[in-house]
Amino acid sequence: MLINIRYFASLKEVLAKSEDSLETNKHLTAKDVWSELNPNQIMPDNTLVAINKTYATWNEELKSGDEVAFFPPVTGG
Amino acid sequence: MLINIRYFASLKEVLAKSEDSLETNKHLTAKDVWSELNPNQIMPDNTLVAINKTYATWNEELKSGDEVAFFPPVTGG
Amino acid sequence: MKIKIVEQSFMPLQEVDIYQQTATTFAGKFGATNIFIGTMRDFNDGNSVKGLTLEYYPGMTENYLEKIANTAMEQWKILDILLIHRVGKLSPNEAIVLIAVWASHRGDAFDACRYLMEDLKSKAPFWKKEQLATGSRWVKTNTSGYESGKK
Amino acid sequence: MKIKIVEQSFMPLQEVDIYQQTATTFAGKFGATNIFIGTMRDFNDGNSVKGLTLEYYPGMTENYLEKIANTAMEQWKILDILLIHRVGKLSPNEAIVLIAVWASHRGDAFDACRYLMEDLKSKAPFWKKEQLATGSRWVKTNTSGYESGKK
Repeated sequence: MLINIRYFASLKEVLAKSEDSLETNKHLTAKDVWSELNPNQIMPDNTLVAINKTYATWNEELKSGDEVAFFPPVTGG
Repeated sequence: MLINIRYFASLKEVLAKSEDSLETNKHLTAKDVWSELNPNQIMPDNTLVAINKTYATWNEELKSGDEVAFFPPVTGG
Repeated sequence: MKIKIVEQSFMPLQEVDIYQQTATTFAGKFGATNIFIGTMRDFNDGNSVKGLTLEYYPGMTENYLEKIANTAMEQWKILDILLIHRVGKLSPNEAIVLIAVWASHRGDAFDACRYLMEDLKSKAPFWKKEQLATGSRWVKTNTSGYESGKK
Repeated sequence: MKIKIVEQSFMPLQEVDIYQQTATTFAGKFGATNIFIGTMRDFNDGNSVKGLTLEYYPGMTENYLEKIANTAMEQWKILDILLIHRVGKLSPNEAIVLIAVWASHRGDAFDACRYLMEDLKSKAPFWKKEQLATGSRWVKTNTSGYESGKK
């Protein structure tokens, strides 16, 4: 299955990429996706995750076609 | 001593006057002033009083030249 | 700080705009503006209201509004306040009151504006008389500010 | 109800004015309008700030703002909401966010506007990067909304 990944704001700069994709047969959570794609980069503690443009939990199991987004605490307004 | 009195809003209409004055030698509070000037009119329970354009208490003793105002609960805004 | 009582119809948003443009002292410093506008509705307590007359106590009313504005300036970290209150004869859809508070941070702006409005409603010497189809009536008391049946 | 994310500078007071004039459904019905405007300051955390870049998550951000606007409509008795948020490159004194809430009564307008603003600040996907004289930095986290040392 194919997972699409997006990074925003400071995470995008730290990782020097705004998108990723992952083709896998494993059952993965968002946390697993990070580890697969960024094995040498510890995820900052306060990182937030969205699945398909909605806030999600770290232990949610991903489905094919899901869009996973990682981003730092929000600072709008 | 001379006390000037003002009435506002519904009180002004009930009493059919917006001003009064009282020349007296007695030591009076605002409550006394009402009784002297409006002996047949019971003061509504929720009436507010100001002395010299500042909220005052009912037992404050008046001085010559004071302006006493009686008015109903405020409804601005 | 500016406090005005006006006898003619006023445009609250334009007043805020003009005041902000002329008050150069806080340009670049304000991050948060909270604005409250009270407008005359065409109904109240189940009746259609045609007009409103607002009476006040010249001298005392201005003093009272200045007092609460000063209290707000002391109590919160705010940069400026604009407060305008209408008196005289009003028609539906006309503005009754405008309170604008400028601050560096939102909490101060929100809290000070709310404080000013609640204090004004409960203690500033203004009185409303409503013109209904069947005659007129003095508004007896201000309410808590919430539509009945909720909260 | 209108929610907009804009890439160009906008005039918040004019937006409110225009929206109110065109939204004829609540004319005569609204007694209370509460408006919050967030504006870019020329300083933050002790540094002079020259510019700001606001990033967002197209799709998710709009959805999120709609969600909280709907929640506010359910939770309070309000008539309408206008919410505009700027993205892209900003200069000091430019508006970042506008929230306007129309209601019959003041409590509902104040509470809903405050709720929307607090929720937007804590959860809507926007990220600020400040341009300082010495380079740029991501804003790490939003604060409680009060100037330090008070309240």
